[in-house]
Amino acid sequence: MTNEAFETPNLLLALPEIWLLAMACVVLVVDLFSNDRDHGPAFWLTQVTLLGGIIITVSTQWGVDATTFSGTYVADSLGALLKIGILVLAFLGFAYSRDYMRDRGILKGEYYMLGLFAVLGMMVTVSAGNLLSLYLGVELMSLSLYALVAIDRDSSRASEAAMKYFVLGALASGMLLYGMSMLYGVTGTLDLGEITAAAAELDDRRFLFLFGLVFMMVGVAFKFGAVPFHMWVPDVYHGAPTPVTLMIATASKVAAVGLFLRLIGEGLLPLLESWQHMVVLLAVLSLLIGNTVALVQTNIKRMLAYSTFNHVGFILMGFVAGTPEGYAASVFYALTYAFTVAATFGVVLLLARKGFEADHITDLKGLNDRSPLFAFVVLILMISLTGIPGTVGFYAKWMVLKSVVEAGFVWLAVLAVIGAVVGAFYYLRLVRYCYFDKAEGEGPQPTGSGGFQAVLAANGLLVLVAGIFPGTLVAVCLAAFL
Amino acid sequence: MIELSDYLVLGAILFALGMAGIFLNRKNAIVLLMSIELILLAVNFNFIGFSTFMGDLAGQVFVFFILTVAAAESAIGLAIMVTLFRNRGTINVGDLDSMKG
Amino acid sequence: MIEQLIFYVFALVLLFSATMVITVRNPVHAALFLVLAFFNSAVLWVMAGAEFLGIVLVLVYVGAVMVLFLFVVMMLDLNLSQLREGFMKHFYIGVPFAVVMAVQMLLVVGSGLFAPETLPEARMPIPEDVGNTALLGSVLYTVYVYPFELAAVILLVAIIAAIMLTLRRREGTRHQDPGKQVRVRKADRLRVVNIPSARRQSEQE
Amino acid sequence: MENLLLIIVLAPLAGAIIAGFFGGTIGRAGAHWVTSLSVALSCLLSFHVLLGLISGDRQPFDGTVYNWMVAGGIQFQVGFLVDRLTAMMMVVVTFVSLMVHIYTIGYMADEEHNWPKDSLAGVNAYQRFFSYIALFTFAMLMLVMSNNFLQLFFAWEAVGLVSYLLIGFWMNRPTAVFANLKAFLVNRVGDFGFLLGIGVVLLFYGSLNYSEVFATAAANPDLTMSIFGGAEWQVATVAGILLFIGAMGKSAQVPLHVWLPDSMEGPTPISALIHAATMVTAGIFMVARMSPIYELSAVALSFILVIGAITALFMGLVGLVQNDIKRVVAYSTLSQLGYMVVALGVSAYAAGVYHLMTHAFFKALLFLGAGSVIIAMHHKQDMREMGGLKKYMPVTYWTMLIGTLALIGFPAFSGYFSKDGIILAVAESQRAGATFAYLCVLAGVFVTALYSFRLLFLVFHGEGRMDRHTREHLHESPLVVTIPLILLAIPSVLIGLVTVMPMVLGDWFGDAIFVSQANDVLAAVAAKYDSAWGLVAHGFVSLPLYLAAAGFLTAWYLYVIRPDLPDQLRQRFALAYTILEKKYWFDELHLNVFAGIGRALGRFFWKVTDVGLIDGLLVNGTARTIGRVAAGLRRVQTGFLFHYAFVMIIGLLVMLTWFVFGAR
Repeated sequence: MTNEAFETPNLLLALPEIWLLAMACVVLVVDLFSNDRDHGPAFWLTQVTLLGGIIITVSTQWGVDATTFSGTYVADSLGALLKIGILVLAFLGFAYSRDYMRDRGILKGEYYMLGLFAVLGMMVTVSAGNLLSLYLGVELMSLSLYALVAIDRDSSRASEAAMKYFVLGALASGMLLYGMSMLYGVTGTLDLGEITAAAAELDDRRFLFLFGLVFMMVGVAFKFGAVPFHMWVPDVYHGAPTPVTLMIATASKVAAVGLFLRLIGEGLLPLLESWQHMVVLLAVLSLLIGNTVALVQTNIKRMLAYSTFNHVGFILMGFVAGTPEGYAASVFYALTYAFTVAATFGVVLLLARKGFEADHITDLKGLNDRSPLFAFVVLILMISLTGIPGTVGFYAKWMVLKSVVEAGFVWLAVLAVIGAVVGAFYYLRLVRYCYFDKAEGEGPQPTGSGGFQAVLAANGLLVLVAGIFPGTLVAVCLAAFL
Repeated sequence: MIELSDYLVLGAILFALGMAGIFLNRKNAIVLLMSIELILLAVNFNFIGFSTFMGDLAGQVFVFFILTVAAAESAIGLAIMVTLFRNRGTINVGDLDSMKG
Repeated sequence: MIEQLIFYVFALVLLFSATMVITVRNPVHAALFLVLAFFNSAVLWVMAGAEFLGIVLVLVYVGAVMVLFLFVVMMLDLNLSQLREGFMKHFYIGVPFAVVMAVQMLLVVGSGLFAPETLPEARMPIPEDVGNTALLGSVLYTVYVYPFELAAVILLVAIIAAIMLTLRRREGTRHQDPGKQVRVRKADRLRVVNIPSARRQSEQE
Repeated sequence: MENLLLIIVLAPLAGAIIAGFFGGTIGRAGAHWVTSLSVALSCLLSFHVLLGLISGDRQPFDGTVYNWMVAGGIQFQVGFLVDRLTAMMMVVVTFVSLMVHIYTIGYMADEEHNWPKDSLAGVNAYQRFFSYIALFTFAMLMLVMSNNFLQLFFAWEAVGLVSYLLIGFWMNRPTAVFANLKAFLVNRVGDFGFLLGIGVVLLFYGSLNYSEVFATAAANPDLTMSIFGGAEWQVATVAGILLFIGAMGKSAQVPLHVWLPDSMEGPTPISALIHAATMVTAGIFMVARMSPIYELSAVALSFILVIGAITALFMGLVGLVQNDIKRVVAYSTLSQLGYMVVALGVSAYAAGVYHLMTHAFFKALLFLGAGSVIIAMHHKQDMREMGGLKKYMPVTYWTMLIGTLALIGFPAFSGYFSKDGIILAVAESQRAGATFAYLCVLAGVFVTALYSFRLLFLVFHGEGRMDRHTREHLHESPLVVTIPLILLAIPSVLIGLVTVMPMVLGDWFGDAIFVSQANDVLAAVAAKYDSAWGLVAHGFVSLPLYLAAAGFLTAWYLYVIRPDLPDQLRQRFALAYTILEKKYWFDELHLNVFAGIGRALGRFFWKVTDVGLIDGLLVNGTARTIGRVAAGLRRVQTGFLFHYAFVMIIGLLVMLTWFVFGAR
């Protein structure tokens, strides 16, 4: 038999995932038996679960470097960092979305369960030590997200978006799987650690490996939304309910970083020169397409979708160097970007009310007259996304550019900077609407509970603080790779 | 004697057919789901081929999980299609263009 | 030799039915061709020594998933006449790409680089004396217990998602609630009323 | 120590944030309480730190509080350097700021009348004002407490920013907006030099940390750099002059002084806080702090000396012909800043900084006194419409008299010690330009006395020239205004007597200020006097006192005995009067020559390069091209699922062809 060398897994190492799964089931049962029309118990339990998950992750996985479940699960600092990011972003997403979902009659217990399962999938992805757990994590995340996009089942747009997302996503995971099968054929193993070792000794079968790599790269690029595997992004952002868009735009990007790092960045690091140029190609296309098409968008969600490509380009650029510094820059970029975008969607959710989505860029007109605080938050977010010096966005861009220049791709850095300048136009346009235009009709009206507003304001101001004190987070990101 | 490349060639052709099914089909969303099943089947052939010729069990395990996920995927895909049909009265892929640009 | 012949026959039928899946006009026919494709695949897998997976493909795929497909196709009440028009118009643009794709893939996988002697050594060797099902079972609950649990979660998600998306409680429909039926008390349903009897009236008369 | 310092710095910031963002919620009283208390806390702790340093209980602190980033091996940090020099500045800044906070409560009491009825900007202007001054206190503290150039620069700019905000506080007045713009532009010129200076320091000394830079500079005194076609320049000279150009902008030295008088468009408390007591002294402080660099370069010091001397005398002369009460005080400030710069130029840093301190007290006093008069006059500022106010506002009169006596250097008043210290030091100096500077500062004493008493006589003595309505409403200002006056009057009189010996003639500053043996003029002065009273006694037999007395008598004769005489003089000496009236045409020089050339160049570039090339071809062309490309790319997003899948598959094909078959 093949299980002679089987070791009983150390469950404690996988405690964050176990906790999340157990609590997701608790939410499932509690919600079934609760009569609360607002699904209050599910909401609070979910938030407790996420906060608890953060605590557990920090205490059990930061600074650890171990595997369990026969190597299918890896507990290390990188995974812990990304997991904390994912949990925090999910927390923000749920905190912002309650009023929105209630107003549209789609506040269901399933929203919380599927959200938790999506988070679980992301966590599994970022701490996978085996192609199998990696694939299952990605699928768990994707399937939950497909369903979440369609959660507003009476909306024709949402179901159209879900259909597109589903078909293209399934196509992408098919390609990912095909690549994985080639990798299995070339190396003879599913374990990522053994693949790394085997990849260093490839000779004439390198060609086969490259073949599989292209397919895997497509699958990974799809999850990022990198051009030309990006076509789903605008429609899904646009069609999905805004809280779901928030989750796709933030937490799933962080998970995609984890997917790339586990599968390619670390798993196939010995073959850096083989995949380096693929990443460069994706980054260049993303920078070009994202910045240009974002200029002509009038829907905030679509605009953010196109501008995402620009940021994805930056995140990919950090991978190009293949150095710990470059990876740390990408992780830093992804985390801070996701945090900033979460707050941006939060503002859209704040202004949305029954029968009004607040997702047109002119809906922000005159925000400063109605709520100087949130106008200021928008200002912070936009200048950070633009990357004006002194903001966290600038710092993230700077770290990435530094790593790219050190890797010898100066032209790429120049292109990225030009792209960032173009980006200033569409981001600062929102600021202009907030501050210098008068409201049309009723104008923007911040609605939402005190807790929501407080969390959103804190999120916005934390972006500002992170720009002033980036040192700690940078140190943490670097520590995850050293 | 059956070669490994027989399985791989079979897988490659199935994969290409599946892809062609996705972008050639402009009318019927259900066929899209079937094309996805074909793509997954192709991958399964690869894994089984490698597994057999290497004498390694891991490939078969992977296939087992792909089958599981594919079943779950079909369930969700069909559910999404049902909501789409209820909202629009059609599953014509060519009509899905309310969002563009 | 016989083995090879069987392989090619089933492979050819498989490819034919796969082609039909994406080209036939009627989705019911497409689904049935897919079933045929799965049957052929199952045979090929069994030939390759993956008996358990072959059986599962037939039981789970043909038995459950394809039935689900057919069920949905029937339920949605599609207008067949519209479904295929315009297919040929795009055919000539799309097909070359599909062919180039297939050729490139074939160039690689058929290149002979996957010769048996270049294959890596097995890390989880398949012993000769143990049945395929027992073998898979023994690793699923040990080495691959974590993916196994994840697969369970994925199925749970599929259940939740499918129910959430399709279950509708229409207003005004009548249905039984067994809980209420069981909890019911005599007092809820039965009221003893004292009605003056008719006989006494007649006696008075 | 570190936490203590953080509290000192952050308390005003917290106050500013609360008053600024939540001004509408906490109301006017909330805003002034929170900011005043936060500054009071800073002030108390600053005193605590200073006393600790004096008594020796505390050691000077030099350390990094936060590592902001590391770029190319250079550390960008937030850190504090607190020695006696810094502690003194902290006390001055927080104390004057506190006085101004209290005073502002009275001065801005009816602030809403200064705004048009429906003006949005007028909403919560009161709270905004308090937020600004607390923010200013924060920035100024960061500036003086910095231990590195980067933080210095950021604080320098922050101080400038708040100053612009405050000068343009009444943004509905065109003059305020213009003054605001002017201050901004002139300071940009200075800041450009300052930034270049920091660049030179970083390039040649390889660090931004003060102590490291000073150590490197001291180890390589003869380091040179080549600029302009190979001429070798001493690095200390280049860095010193460039940094000083920054100081010229902030501390308003000729020819970058033009913004300061115009900044009087801002509310009076701000004139007192920023444009008299603290912000303009940033340049002086900076030079003193950089003494280890300046000591290496006689050329840079001579440059400083000459600039200071010119400012000291000629700006005082302009003060003689001003009629706006605040402008007189403003020109007086310019002149006094000139004195401080002269002191720096002869290596008498201690004397310069000491004058900075005493000046902060009595000039704040004079400004607040002027403000008090302005309140009484219903915001009229022309001295020709005043007169005889003495009997209506005794407290203001007496406190302003004290301030004036301190300003002209009446023996035993604080100004006497500081100004006399400077004059004595200049007399001792052998530096190139010292003789010229000596003549300038001596003449300056006469001029100072003349314009100071002119102000006093015109405003408080003689006939009242105001209209009836104003006269009927004349009264002493409320307590919140007069108490700061009194509190400021006390140090104006006493502080010199108490502190002159250790601070100017002793070695009070210790390592904070470095003076090389050969340049130590203050030591030479100290050798002659052994006590403060000795200095006072000397005052009665030396020239400055008699020059001041002459100034006083001239003012008395011209404005009290023969009030008709000034007009006759004006006609007799029309040319001189016009020169002064026009302020040596500096404004016109800037406006027509520099700005003119700039504008002409600008117009040229605008017309030819900008409109033609950049706008037409590049910007508009690019914008048009990008717009077209975007529209085209947008069309690719057809909304059709099969197109999306098709794009993905083409992407896959391209990558396969390129990377797999291309690599083969």
